[in-house]
Amino acid sequence: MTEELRMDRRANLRAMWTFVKRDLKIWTYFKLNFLIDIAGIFSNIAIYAIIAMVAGKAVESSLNPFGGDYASYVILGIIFNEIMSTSLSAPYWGTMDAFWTGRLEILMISPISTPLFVTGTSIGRYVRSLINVAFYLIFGALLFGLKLGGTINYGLAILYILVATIACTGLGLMGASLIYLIEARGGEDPIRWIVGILVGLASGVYYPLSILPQWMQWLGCLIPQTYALDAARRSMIGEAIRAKTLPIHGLFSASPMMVDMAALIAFSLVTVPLGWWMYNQGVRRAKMDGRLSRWV
Amino acid sequence: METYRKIRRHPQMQDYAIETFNLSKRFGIKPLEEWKGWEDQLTHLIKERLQKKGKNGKRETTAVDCVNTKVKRGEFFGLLGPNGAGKTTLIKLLTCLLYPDEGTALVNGFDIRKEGDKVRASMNVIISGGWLGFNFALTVQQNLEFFARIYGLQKDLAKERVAEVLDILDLKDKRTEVPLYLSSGMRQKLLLGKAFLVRAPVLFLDEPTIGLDPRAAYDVRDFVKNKLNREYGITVLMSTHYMEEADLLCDRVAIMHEGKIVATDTPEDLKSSVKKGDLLELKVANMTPDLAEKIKGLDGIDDVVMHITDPVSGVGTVRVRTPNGRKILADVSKTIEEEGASVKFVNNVDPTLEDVFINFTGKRLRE
Amino acid sequence: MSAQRELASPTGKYEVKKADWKTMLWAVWANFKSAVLGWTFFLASFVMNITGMVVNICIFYFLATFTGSAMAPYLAKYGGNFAAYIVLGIAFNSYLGASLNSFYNSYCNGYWGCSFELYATSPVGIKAYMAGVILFDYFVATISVFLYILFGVAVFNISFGSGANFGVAALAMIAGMVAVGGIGLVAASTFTLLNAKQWSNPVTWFVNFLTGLVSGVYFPLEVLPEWGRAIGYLLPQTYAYDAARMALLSGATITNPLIISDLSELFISALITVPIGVFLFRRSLRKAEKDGTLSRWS
Amino acid sequence: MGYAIEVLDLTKKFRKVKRIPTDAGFGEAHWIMALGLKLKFLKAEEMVAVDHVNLKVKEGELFGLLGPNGAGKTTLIKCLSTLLIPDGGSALINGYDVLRESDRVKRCINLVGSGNWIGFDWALTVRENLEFFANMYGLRSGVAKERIDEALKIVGLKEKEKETPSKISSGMRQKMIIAKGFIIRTPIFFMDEPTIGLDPVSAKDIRTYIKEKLSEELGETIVLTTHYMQEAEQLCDRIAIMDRGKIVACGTTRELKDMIVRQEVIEIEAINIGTKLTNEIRRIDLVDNVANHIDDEATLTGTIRIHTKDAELVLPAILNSIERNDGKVLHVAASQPTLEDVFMKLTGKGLME
Repeated sequence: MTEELRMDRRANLRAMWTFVKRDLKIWTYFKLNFLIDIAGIFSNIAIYAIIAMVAGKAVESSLNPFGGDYASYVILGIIFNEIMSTSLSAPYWGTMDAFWTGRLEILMISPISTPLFVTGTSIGRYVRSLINVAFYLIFGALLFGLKLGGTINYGLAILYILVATIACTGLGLMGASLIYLIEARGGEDPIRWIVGILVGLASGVYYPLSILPQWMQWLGCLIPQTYALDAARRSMIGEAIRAKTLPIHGLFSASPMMVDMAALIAFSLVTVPLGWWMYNQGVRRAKMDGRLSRWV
Repeated sequence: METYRKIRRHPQMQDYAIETFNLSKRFGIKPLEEWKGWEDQLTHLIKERLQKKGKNGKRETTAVDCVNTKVKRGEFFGLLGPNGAGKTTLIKLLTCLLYPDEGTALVNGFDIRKEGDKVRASMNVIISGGWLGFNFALTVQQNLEFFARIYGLQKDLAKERVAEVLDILDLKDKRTEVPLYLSSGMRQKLLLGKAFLVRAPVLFLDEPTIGLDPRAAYDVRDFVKNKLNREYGITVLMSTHYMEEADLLCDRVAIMHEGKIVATDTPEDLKSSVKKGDLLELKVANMTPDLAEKIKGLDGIDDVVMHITDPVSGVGTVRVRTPNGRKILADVSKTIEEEGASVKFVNNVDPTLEDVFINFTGKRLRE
Repeated sequence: MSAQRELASPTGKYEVKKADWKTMLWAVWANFKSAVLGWTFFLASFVMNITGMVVNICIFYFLATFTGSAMAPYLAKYGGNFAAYIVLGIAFNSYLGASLNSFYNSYCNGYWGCSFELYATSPVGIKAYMAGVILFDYFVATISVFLYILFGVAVFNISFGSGANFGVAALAMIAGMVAVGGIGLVAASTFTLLNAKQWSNPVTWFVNFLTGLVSGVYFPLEVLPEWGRAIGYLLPQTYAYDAARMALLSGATITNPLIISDLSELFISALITVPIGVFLFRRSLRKAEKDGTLSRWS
Repeated sequence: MGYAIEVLDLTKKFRKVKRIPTDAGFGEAHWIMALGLKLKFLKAEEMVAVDHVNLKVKEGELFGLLGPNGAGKTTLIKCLSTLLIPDGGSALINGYDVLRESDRVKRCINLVGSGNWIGFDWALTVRENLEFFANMYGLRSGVAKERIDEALKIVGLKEKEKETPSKISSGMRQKMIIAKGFIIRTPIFFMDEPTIGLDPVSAKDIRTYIKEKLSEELGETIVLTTHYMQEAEQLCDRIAIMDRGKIVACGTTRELKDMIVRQEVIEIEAINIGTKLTNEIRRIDLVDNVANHIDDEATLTGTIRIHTKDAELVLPAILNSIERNDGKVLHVAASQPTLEDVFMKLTGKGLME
C-alpha cells in the first residue's frame, strides 16, 4: 500500500537533471533576457577595452610579463574573474533562492541528500557562466583586439582556472553557510564581500599589482584569484615566464608558476573541507532555532 | 463630518450604504501574467494585433457579471461563493482597486467611477494576504500607528485607538515584534487591526477570520458585530468560507457563483428555501436489519436510511426523511419499540447554510 | 431594522475624511523615514552597501592613475586629471541614475511588496507611497555622492580646479535630474503598459546601457568614434556631466558659452521628456485600474 | 498494532532576543544580537514552543491536532518531520528516531503545509511544479504521471494544469499544495491546516479523499492540524488539543465532550402534557430543570424544555414517561455541545454568553 521513498542512483540523477532543467527554464523564461545579458557583457568589456585602447603604449612597460598588451590583459582578467566569481557566489545564491521561495524546507524533508541539494541548486549558474565566457571571448577577440599570441598553453591555463574554481567553491560554501549561521540574507555574505573587495582592488583583474603599494600587493596574496589570474594570464599571453610578479614569488626559489599552483592547491585543501563542515553546521544550527523557513 | 454632508447631497441614497447597478468586470482570456517579462508582453501584443485582423474582438472571462445588489445602511451583509466565484473581484471593484467595464456602484453614496477619492475616504477594507504591505522594519505597534495617521487620526487619538485594537486582538505581547516574526494567524490579526483602527462608514472584510483559532475568531466576530456594526452602525460587507460564521453574523447573505449573485436573503429564509420536509435522526439500540422496511411501511415517509455502527449491540442511527416530522415521529418511535429496539436519542436535523451553499453552487461545480 | 437604521444614520461618528495636504505630506515623510529604517534594518548589508560604493571608487581611481598619462590630452577642458574626471563621473551618474530608476523601482516595490493594496485603499493613495520611496532613493544617491567626493578629495587628493563653480554644477545636475526624470516616468509606465514587472524594463535598461558607454561617465567622448559620439549627444546625461565637470574642474562660469549651450540643451530635452513621461504614466495608472494589476491579491 | 508515532516528553525552546521597541538596526543581523547578549545590553527570553509533549499515534490512525494560534502545533510537526531539532525528549517516527536516523525518517514522511511553505516556482506550470517535486521524491516517471493526474482530478485543478501559479487564485494555490501532498504515498502524512481558504464544496471532496482513500484504503497514518472544528469532528479518530506547548486533552471526540461539564437543552413538542408529566420528568435523574408551556389548552399541546447534563442518557426515559402518560411526541430538538465548546473550555476562555 504505502511505500518508503528510496533514492537510488537513477533517482539522484533524475533529480539533478530536474534541477538543471528548472534553472535553464527560468533563465530562458524571458526570451530577450539572453540578449540583455549579452549586451551587459558587451558594455562590461567595452568600458575597460576603450580605456585600454586609449592607454595603449603608455602602460606597456608595467605589463611586460604579460605580453604588454593592456586590452588582452584586462579582457582575460574579466573572463577569468567571471568564472571564479560564479563559483564563489553560486552556492550562496542557490541556497538563498530556495530560502526566499520557501522551497528550502520542502527540499530538506525530501529524501534528497545535502550534497545533491547544494550542487543541484547551484549547477545552473555554472552553466550560465560558461555561456557568458564564450561571449566574452567572442567580443574580446572580434571587437576589442584580444590577442592570444605568444607561447599559448591553453591546457595549462584551464588547469589553473579549474583548481582556482575548486578553491573558490570552498569559499562559496563557507559564504553560503553564513546564511544559516549569521543570517546573512541581505544578498551579501561577509566572506564573499571581503573576497570580492580584494578581488576588485588587489587581485589584478583590471590593472597589474605592480602599480599598487606594497601592503596592498600582500593583501592580494591572501586570495586564490590573484594566483589564478597571474598564472593563467602568463600561460595565455605571457612571454617572460620567470618574471616574479607577486611579492610572494620573491620568497621562493621555485618558478612563479609552481608557486601559484602550490598556493592554489593549498587553498583548495583548506577551503573545501572547511566550507563543507561549516555548511552542515549551519543547517544544524538553523534546525536548532527554526530558521529554515522564511517566516519563523 | 464631510461624509455626512456628502450623503445629504444624495438624498435618494439615504438608507443604502452600497448599491450596485448591473456592475460587470471582464478580464482578457489570458490576463497579464506577473512573471512574464516585458519582452514577452511585446510579442504578445503584436500577436494580438495580428489576430485582431483575423477575428474581430478577443474572448474574455467575466469575473463579475451584471451584479445588482443593495446593502442597507448599518446592515451586516455576507458574500458566499466557491473559490474564483468573483467575490474578491467584486470587493476590489467596490474599493476602487479595479475599474468596472459596465455599470457602476455607489459606496456610501459616491460613484466608484467618478468619486474614487471620496469612496476611499468613506470605507475601510482588509485584504487577505496583504500583510506583506506592512513595513518590515517597523514593529506591530508602529505599523498600526502609521496607518492610523494615514487615515487622518490625530497623534494621541491614534495611540489610544492602537492600544484598544491591540487589546481586542490580544496582540499586546507581540506589540514590539516586527511583522516578519509573526505567525500566520498573528499576521491576519495585524491586518484586522488595521481595519479596526478607523471608524469608516463602510467596512469590507475579505475572509476576515481565515487562519484564526476559534477563540480569536470569536473575539473578532464579537467586536465586528457588536461594537462596529451594532454600536457604531458601520455597514459591513464580509466574504467568508465559514458557513457558521455567515449564519451567525449576517443580516443578509448573497451567494455568488460564476460572477452572478444566485441568491440573496436572510440566512433563515435561505435555509428554509432548501428545506424539503424534515429529517428525523434517531439513535436506536439493538435494532434488527428489517427495521428499515417496517418504517418504510408507514405512510408519509419519503426515505429511510439505516446505518448500524456497532453490530454486536445493534446500536445505530436511523435517518427518516419525511414531509412533516410532527405527524410521523410518534408512529416511528412506536414502530421501533414494537420491533423490540429502543430509541436512545431523537433529533430533528435542520439544514445548515452549508446545505444552502452546496444546493446553489455544488451541483454546478460537479459538472 | 428601523432601530438599527436610526443607529446607523451618519451622525458624524465616522472619522475618515479626504486626505488633506497635511496628511499627504505626513504620509510621504513617514514613508521616507520607514524606507531609511528599512535600509538600516539589515545592518550588515547596509554596511556592505556603503563599503561597496567606496571600493567601486577605489578601483576606478587605480585604473585612472594607471592609464592617466595616456588619457590626459583628451581631458584638456576638464583640467587634465583623469582620476578627478572619473570620480566625478561616477558621482554624477549615481545621481542621475537615481532619477532614472527611482520611479520604476518605487512602483515595483509597491507592487511586489503588496504596499499598493494597502495604500490604494487608503485616503492618501499610492502617490504618497511612491513619493516617499523616490525621496529615499535620492537620499541614498546623495550619501554616495558625498562619499565619492569625500574620498576623492581626502584620500586621493583630487584637487578641484581653481575656484570650482559649485553653483553652476548644481544647476546643471538639477536640470539633468528633471530631464532624466521624464525618462524615468516613461520607464515607470512600462510596468503596466508593457507588463515589465520583473524589476527590469526596456527604457531604463537601454538608457543605462548607452549612458555607461557613450555619455562620458568613465571616459571623455573624444576618444569615441564619430557614430559613438553622435549617440552620446542624444542623451541628456552627456550635457549634464559635461557642464558639471567643467564647472567643478575648470571653474567655468554661467557666462561660458559651452555651459550655456549645455544648459539650454538640457532644458530643451526636459521640455520633451517630462510631458511625455507624465502622459504615459497617467495612462499606465488607469490601465492598472482597468485590468487590476494595481495589487497582487487575486 | 504498533505505534506509527511515539513522542516522549519532547521539548522545544526558542531563544529569542527581546527587542527594543524601536527595531532599527537589529532585524535579522543575528550575530549582532548574539554580541548584544554577550555584552548584556540585550536580554534573551526563552519561549517554550513545545513543552514535554507525550503522544502515541497508532498505525493507520487519523489524528487531529487542535489549538489556538501559537500553541506550538506547527513547531511540533516540524520537530517530527526533522525540520527542527528538539531540545529535550525524543520521538520515533515509524520506529526511527528523528534525531539519530533522520535520513530514514525523511523517507517515510510526507508533509502538506499551508500558506507560507508553498515553495512553488512561479515560472513553472502547475504540472511542471508537481513533476519537479515528484522527481525530488524519487518517483518513477510513470508512477509520477498517474499520481499527478489523480491528484489534480481530486483537487479539481485538471483544467488549470497548464497555468503558472501566479495566474490562479490563492484558494487554487492551496489546492496545488494539497495535490503535492497527494502524489506521495508515505506511511506517515502530516497536514498543517490543509483546507484553509477552500470553499466548502472542494473542502468536502478533499476531506472524503483523505478519509476514504488515504486513511482507509491505503492505511496511511495522518496527523492533521486544523482550526475548522467540524473538519476535526468528522475526520479524526482521535484528537489532541494543544495550548501553550502542552497537550491539554487527548481522546476521541466523545471523550473530549465528556470532559466538560455540560448544560444541554432538550425541547420536546408533544400533545397531552400535564403537570403530572412534568413532575415525573423532573424526578428522572440527571434532569436539572423542566419547564413546560402549553399553547393549546384543549389538547394540552405545547413544548417542554428540559435542562440536563446529558441529553442522550435521559431522552429515552423521558420518551417512555411521555408514552406512559399517553402523550404524543411531535418534535424533538436537542442541543449538543460541539467540539468548539470543548476547545473554548480547554484553551482557557469559556464561551461567554
